[in-house]
Amino acid sequence: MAEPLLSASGLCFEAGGGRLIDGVDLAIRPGARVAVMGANGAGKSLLLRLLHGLIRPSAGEILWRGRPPGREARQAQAMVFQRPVLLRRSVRANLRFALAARGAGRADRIARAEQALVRARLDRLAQRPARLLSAGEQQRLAVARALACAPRLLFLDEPTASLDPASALAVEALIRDAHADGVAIVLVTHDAGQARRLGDELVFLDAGRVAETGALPGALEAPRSEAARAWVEGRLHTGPAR
Amino acid sequence: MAEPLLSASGLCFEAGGGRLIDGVDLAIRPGARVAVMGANGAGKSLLLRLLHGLIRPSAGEILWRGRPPGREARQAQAMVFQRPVLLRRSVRANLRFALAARGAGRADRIARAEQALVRARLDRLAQRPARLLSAGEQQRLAVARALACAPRLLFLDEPTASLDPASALAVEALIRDAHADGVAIVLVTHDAGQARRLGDELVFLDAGRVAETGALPGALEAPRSEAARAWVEGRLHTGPAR
Amino acid sequence: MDGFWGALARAVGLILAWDAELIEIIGLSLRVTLSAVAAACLIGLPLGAAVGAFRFPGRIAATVALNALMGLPPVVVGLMVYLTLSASGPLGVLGLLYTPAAMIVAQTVLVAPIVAALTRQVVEELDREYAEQFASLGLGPLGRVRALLWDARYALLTVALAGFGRATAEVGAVMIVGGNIDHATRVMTTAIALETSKGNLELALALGVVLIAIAVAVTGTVMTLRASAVRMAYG
Amino acid sequence: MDGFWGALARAVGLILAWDAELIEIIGLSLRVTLSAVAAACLIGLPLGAAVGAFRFPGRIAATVALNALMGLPPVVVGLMVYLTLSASGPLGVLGLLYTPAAMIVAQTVLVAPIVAALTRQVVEELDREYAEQFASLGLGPLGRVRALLWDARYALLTVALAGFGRATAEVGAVMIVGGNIDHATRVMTTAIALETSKGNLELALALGVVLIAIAVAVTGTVMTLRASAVRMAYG
Amino acid sequence: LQSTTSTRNSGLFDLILPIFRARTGIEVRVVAVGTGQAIRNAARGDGDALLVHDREAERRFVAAGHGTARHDVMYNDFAIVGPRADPAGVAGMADAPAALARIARARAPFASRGDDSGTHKAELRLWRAGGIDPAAQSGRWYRETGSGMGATLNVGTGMGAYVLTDRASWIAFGNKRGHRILVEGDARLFNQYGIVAVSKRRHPRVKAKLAREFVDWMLSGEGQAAIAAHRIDGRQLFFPNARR
Ligand SMILES: Nc1ncnc2c1ncn2[C@@H]1O[C@H](COP(=O)(O)OP(=O)(O)OP(=O)(O)O)[C@@H](O)[C@H]1O
Ligand SMILES: Nc1ncnc2c1ncn2[C@@H]1O[C@H](COP(=O)(O)OP(=O)(O)OP(=O)(O)O)[C@@H](O)[C@H]1O
Ligand SMILES: [Mg+2]
Ligand SMILES: [Mg+2]
Repeated sequence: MAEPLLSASGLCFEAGGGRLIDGVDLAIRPGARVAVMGANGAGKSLLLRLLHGLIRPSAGEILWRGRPPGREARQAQAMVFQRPVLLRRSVRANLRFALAARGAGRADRIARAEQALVRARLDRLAQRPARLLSAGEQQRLAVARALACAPRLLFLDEPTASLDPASALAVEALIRDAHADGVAIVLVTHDAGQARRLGDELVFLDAGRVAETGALPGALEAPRSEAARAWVEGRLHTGPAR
Repeated sequence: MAEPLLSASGLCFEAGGGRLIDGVDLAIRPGARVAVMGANGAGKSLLLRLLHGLIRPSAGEILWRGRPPGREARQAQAMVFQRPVLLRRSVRANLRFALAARGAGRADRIARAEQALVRARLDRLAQRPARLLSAGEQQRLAVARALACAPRLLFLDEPTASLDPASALAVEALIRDAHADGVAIVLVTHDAGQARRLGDELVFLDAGRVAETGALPGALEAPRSEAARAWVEGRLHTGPAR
Repeated sequence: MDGFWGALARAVGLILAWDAELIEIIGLSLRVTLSAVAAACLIGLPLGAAVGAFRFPGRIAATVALNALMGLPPVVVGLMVYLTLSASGPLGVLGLLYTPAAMIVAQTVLVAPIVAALTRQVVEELDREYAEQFASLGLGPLGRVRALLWDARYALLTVALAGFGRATAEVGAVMIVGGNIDHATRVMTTAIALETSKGNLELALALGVVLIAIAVAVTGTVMTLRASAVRMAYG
Repeated sequence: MDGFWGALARAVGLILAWDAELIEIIGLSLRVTLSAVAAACLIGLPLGAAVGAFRFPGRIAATVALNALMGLPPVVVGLMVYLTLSASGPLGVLGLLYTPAAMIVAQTVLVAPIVAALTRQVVEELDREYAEQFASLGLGPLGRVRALLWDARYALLTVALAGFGRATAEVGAVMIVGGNIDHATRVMTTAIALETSKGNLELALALGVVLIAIAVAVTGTVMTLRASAVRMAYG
Repeated sequence: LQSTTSTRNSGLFDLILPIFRARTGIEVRVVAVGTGQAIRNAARGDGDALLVHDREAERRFVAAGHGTARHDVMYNDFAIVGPRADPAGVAGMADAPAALARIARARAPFASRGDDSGTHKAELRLWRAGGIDPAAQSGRWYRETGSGMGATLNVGTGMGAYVLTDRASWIAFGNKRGHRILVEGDARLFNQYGIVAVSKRRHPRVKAKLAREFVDWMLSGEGQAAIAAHRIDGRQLFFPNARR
């Protein structure tokens, strides 16, 4: 097995007097497709932000290719947030801005932005102020922006939550294309079907702990943990006391 | 048939040089359950904001019980936004604030807020700053807030988009309870299953126009318009030129 | 600049020795300034919030007026208040001229537009986010202003501190309406102006440093309280 | 107040008749003030943005310092610049004292902290929203400051106008370093102070009204440009 | 009491007012502004007494009914101060107009109050006596500062300019740098101060009785002695000359 791109051990995060992420161990190999699932408030978004280096763990360690992550790790990753954060500029300017941040040259920037616009079917909206887009359009723009950065590891936090079926399928196709190009994917989703379609491995979180791991789709068919079983069956699961 | 609660005729909305809502006619009877569907950017959220009186139509008319909507109409409606807007206060304070805005007395306010917390399973989070909640928790809070206002007409803009399956079912149950109490529901959703479960009538939007109406679930089974058919089949539909 | 350090040492020595005169001046400065800032906030916060949150005809004109009035010249304000409070002015009977009350009035007039204009900006920005939610809840105008002011409270602290800065630093208006009368209306800034005109530049600078130190102390206290409050609110 | 209307009519008459002396004074006022505000923005915008956006040790102290320096007394700033530029001061060889350049320097010192402190507040608020996205993109410090300043540009206009207000209204510092020398360094505020000390209160007030009118004109122009720009950006 | 900055800055009031207070129990509050402003303020009733140095304006003030009567109370004299290098070479001259003329010829910088104050008017009289119209040179070597005595002295010492100042202000002034008195002793450099109690008939809110008492005391032997006793570095600043 290849050396992991990103590995986390004993990851904890505390805030507001609670331990919100509690001893998570994880390894993401190059080209992996990890589906992170769990109930609302389980800590999925926090985990992604920890792995991506946006917040500092209160305990535990994260390694990028075996070493503490530095500038190179940052440039090799991209993330689509659950709530897209768009600059107060046009759709096109948002894409160009991201590419400029990644150090793309001027001509390159312009070309890649146009390409991303077309691939995400946003070309008709290129001149619109990004913040006036509909929720689904914003989400598509956020995905397009992350993909345009050509990362080696891509974090996706419910990237199709407010997309219509056709757009959701289109975004799934974009993700699959990226994976075919060798990009490792970490995907948070509440959609079991999507997890099966896009994921190879499952990481199921419950109240900040990893309750279940395994290969997909098997792991979702016959969960061993009570938390994951309840999730699959759409039952309420009160989980361990926090 | 009962006199409509809310009716719209010839509704248009223009912005950024385009006609984003284009001649929509609509009547919402007391106790109706209308599912508004359509592709991303079709104008669903704009239509809800128009009907709820948050933005002014560029043409057309909206009537509340046959008359121009006034203060009484406002107090009888509530809306869950696609992106919840929460005040920079605790979860509990957000609920109490909404009830105070509706003119509830102090004691009443406190009691109803606690009740809403329990019903939305947010009681454990009551003290947390609302803006630190996870996306799903925020959405649940927004639903709880709207329901706590005891409206006669409730607008819901994708209220379960980022909820886990159990929470989504719980919210659907809350919506059904409200309907059982006589509340009229206007629901935007991208989930055909949810539209069938919660809706009686379909309004399908395409590029700002009503492309299809009909009784549910039939209307989604055999759509007459190309736009709705493409949607159901998860195909891209480029729609009429805008 | 040797003389400056000597003067500063003397000024600090006076404070440490709790010199009655200097303490009196500092006390009056704080009293006048803080009262004026409080009054200006009482006027400026709701006014700015109203202009920021409500759409009404003449709103742009009101915004321009508030922004322009940030540049009210102190001497002009001083003159206006003087003419109003002077024995032959409309409010002469109150006998407020050359009292701290007159100085508070003048500084309030000066600072209120600053607080209002900056509040307008802050509230307008916040209202862009909240407006539809508030409208949906059917919140009345009063409730809206109150909620916006409360939710913007940390940003508004900086606004209040800007007003405080203007008031502490101000000399032109208090000089005219207060008269810089020893033991009655002499504050730090008028004392500094006096020493400057006497040519005692080092002493003037030393007093200035003391004044800045006071401003730092007040600001530091406020910001520390704010920081702990923010920590509580944002977890 | 009959005298006031007469004086105002005379002042307006002088402007309409393009009276050389008044025009010269107004021109110098605008030149000094606008240069100082421009310089203060050049310093204060990036400085405030840096303090607002970066986490570094001593950040709270820097914030307190900026907020407190909003209360820099003009007379003190005037004295400091005076002592620096005076013939026996460190920069005396430049011969800048009692020139408009000295006045610009003094006002810049006065206004830069105001711009910086208010910018810090605005940028910090915006950064709360953008920080993680920027970090995710791997944006460098310079890029962050630039993007934050650009996206906050409408709010920062109000900040610049606050600085402009302070500068137009200011008299203490320009009086000391400029000397209010007729035909050389006399600006509106020092002219008003002069007429006041001559006892020509009506004329002083009339000049004050002219000054305010200028501030309204500048602010109105800026806000109108802003309004049309906002309309374009927000659709 | 509405008075001038030069009187206040010289420290006179710090010496004499405590004596007056000890005697009568009356606390005098001094508002020190330009002579013109002081007279205007008093004419609006915002003062009970007036102590300034512009005889003409004081007379007009009384004639208009604002004051009861004007009394000479003390005098000092003006002097021309200048940089030690003395580029115009006026040091030691006793003829003030001639000295000014020499300064004008040398185009040496001269800082004028330019504020219509008593001192400024005296200066203009001296220029006229020297046959020079400095206003034509305003902005070049002739610098009108349009501010008080102290500020003008700061400007003068700051740019190495000559200044006409009253002796009391100069002696009490703390920022002399290289400047010193170069021209003094000309009879035309005489500087008379007058005192006026504001009329109660015209301004009913005036504390006329207290004002009367203060004016009387200033003109009394004790007041005059107190004025004479005010010295800085052993030099007397004001010379009492009340006529009773
Ligand atoms: N800074 C914070 N302080 C206190 N609590 C926090 C903080 N950040 C997150 N939380 C809490 O941590 C929990 C996990 O949050 P997170 O956003 O990771 O959930 P999630 O699994 O992504 O849920 P969702 O499916 O709703 O997006 C939530 O209960 C949230 O309220
Ligand atoms: N103020 C505006 N100016 C210009 N365009 C706007 C404005 N508001 C909305 N739009 C555009 O109008 C269209 C409809 O927006 P709306 O938010 O109603 O879509 P929606 O049907 O709710 O989509 P989604 O499923 O993504 O939420 C979008 O293309 C959006 O970009
Ligand atoms: Mg999440
Ligand atoms: Mg929408």
